[in-house]
Amino acid sequence: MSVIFAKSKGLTDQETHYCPGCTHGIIQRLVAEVLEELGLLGDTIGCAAVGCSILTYNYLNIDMIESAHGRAPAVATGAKRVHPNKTVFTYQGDGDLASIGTAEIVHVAHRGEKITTIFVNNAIYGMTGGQMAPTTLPGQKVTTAPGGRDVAHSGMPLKVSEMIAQIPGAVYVERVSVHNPRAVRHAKKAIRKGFEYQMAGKGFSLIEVLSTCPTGWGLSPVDSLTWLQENMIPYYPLGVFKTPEEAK
Amino acid sequence: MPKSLMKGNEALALAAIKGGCSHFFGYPITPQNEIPEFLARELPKAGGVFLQAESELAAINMVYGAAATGGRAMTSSSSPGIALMQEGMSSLAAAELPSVIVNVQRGGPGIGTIQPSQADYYQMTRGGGNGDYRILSFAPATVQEGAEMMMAAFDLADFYRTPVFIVSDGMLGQMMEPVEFPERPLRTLPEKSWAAVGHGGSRKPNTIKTLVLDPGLLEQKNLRLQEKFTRIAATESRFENYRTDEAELVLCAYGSTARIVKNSIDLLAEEGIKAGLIRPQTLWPFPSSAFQQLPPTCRTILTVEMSCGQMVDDVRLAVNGRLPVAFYGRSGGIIPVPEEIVAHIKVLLGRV
Amino acid sequence: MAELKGRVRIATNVCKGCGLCTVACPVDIMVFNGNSVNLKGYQPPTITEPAKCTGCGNCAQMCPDSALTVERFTSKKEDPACLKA
Amino acid sequence: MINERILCAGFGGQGVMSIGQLLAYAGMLEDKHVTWLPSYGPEMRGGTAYCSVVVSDKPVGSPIVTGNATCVIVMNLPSLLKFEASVKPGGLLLINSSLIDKPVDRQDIEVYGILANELAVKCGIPRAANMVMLGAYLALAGPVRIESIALAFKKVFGAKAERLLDPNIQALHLGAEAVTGLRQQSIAA
Repeated sequence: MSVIFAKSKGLTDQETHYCPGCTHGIIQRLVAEVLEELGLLGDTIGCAAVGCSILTYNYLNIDMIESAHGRAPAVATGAKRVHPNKTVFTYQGDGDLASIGTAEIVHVAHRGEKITTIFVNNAIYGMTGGQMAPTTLPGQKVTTAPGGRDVAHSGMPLKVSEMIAQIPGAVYVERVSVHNPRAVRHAKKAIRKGFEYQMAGKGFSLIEVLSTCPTGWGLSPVDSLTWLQENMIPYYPLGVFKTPEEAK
Repeated sequence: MPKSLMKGNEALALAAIKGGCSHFFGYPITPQNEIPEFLARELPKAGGVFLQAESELAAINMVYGAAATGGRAMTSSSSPGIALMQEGMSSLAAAELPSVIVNVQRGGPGIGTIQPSQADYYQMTRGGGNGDYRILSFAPATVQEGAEMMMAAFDLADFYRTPVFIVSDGMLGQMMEPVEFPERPLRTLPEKSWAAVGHGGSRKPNTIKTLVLDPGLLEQKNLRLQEKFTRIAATESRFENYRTDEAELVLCAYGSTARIVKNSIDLLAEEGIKAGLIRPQTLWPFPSSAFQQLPPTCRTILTVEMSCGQMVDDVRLAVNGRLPVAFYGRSGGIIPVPEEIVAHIKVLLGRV
Repeated sequence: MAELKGRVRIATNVCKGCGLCTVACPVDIMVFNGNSVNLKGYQPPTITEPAKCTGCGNCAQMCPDSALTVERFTSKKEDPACLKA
Repeated sequence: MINERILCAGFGGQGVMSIGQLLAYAGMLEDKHVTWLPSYGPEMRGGTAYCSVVVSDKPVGSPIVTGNATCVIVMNLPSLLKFEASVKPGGLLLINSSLIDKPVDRQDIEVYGILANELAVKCGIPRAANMVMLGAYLALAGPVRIESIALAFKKVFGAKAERLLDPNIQALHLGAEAVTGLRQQSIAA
């Protein structure tokens, strides 16, 4: 008999505050598993952002720093510059990273900071109650765009991976998803690569993970997975946007 | 070490290195640019790290990240840049992260001017950040005093686990004066066992955070912070008295303005008018005790600032109605000259 | 009794009843049957036909709350009685 | 008792900031209290630049010398127009007459015109007109010794500038001689 799946030692015993079916839980578990498997739990400094991701520090069994809204990449920069040999990452949602923190994420990539960013894109502001995010899809109904996102009024959704991949200091950018088991297994590989490239001193890595917000979307958890697959992936195609080889 | 002739900004930068600064993060703004320029050149030679941030927001949060992981980090900026950093100040104070922030004040509000000002007194003592917090604020009046305050700042920050302000202005920053750097006073500093540096598998994870959703717990935290602020207020407030014995008028001024006021007092003395000066060296804690020891001859108080009247509030609180408190100020980047203050004082005292 | 390939254990009180595991299961043995409610008031899934479990781990991959533990049997000697525990 | 309050003004590149720094540095070397304060801002490059220097036996209060100057040194016409009124009664106004031919109206101050550019050319470094003006000031007011300026020169301009020390000192002397002659004339008159 072999245990093929058990809870990671990278996770604490604290139950998450996430709504049922929110895939934040899956993504954080993947981070925990990767750090555990790489033997990095004791040498990692995580930077949590504002939004649903803020309480990450209660769930991951590592030292963590809470960051003001949008500033996790700056906080991580400070930490990495003090501890160049430690593993430093940010865990940010789309409101945090793609709206209030766009300058910070662009410039952490621009400087080629040797950190890893886990970018959770669920196309909405979850924690504050379902407002429009820069990543909200055209026509998607949210509390601050009750008629659906009007692109003539609010612009098209921001494609963060495509944008960051253009920046020379970014060495690895991939968009993954967690809408089915296969996608989850692949997402873990991508997250692992992001940390391995950091350990190898390559530069900045960003892994964008398409995620669900059943509560904000007004869908059941299971229907949310389908919605992600049918609506988000066509606009946010999965794949690798930058590799260290291309960055050279 | 022999004396050097240095700009106030450069002396602050060198003093930061001598005070044990390990990391500087900042964003260019006049009139403080000599600080980052000096540190970009000299801090790496001393084994430290200089990094230019993309904004003041990023700079203060880099300081936050570095301080959270045990670094001795600082930033410097000028008024509008400090305004942008206020979110970070509140976070630093809440997370109790030792750090040093220099404000070389310029005229405001808004973008204002690059000329000297003291209109950030509220910003430095009340803060633009949210919540109940206080930040130890040193206000040097000479290049030498700035260097000494800066050399002590990092240790004080570590000792109290708190951010520390150095409040300068465009005049002090740009002027050159002789300065010497004494040995840094020894202070036993606590271990940073709270820092997020990786738990190494040997302890529970450290978390640096400011979010406390439970009102009861947040109130407890606030009360604990207030206890610390009370302790700082009791031990760190500083002021200088200048010719206050037998003064019929006591002036109150800090920083650059205090230098000018001293000239005014000397000019008045030549005419037989006895005036003195209380010069706060810390803006928070405000040296209220200085106003408990006023000479019996004192009839009135005059606060002079390069602002439209900010510190005067604290002077009124300290005097608490026992004597009239008047105000004279210039703003917009105008530095008052000794003679105009003398003229104002004569009117005030009915000696025209 | 058929040879057991895998086994899933559910930490029922951790479960939030989201059901992501139910659609991940390739043999459709994880279902909500309305028979139980946990301490938090959520309805954890029930494994209807344990013998069909292949030990693939898909259900655990999709669980946001790490409530599932999955074992796979490589030998006939494992005691299927444990399943009831 | 010394309490010199000097204002040096000219256009950017004329070295008014430098002579102010030399003076302050030399004062420091002689254990005097000194301050140097530049004008700063958009006018720094190209336009009018000026600095205030105080050399005193007692601690310096205000470092700003925009009024009540014991001496104003002007290197170009806009500076004269701006700062002529800043000289206190009985004070000195030193004018670079190579570039300024406007007569000065004030009768309550001592005014000296110095052909600074021409004298600088004589030393082989045309850019040393500022040093000529400084030399003139030292001769008239003398808060610090020329030897102290020479020591300060290395500190202010660095080791690389040391080869320029001798001609610069020569410029100081030429400036000093120029005004010594003028002062004797004015006394004789």
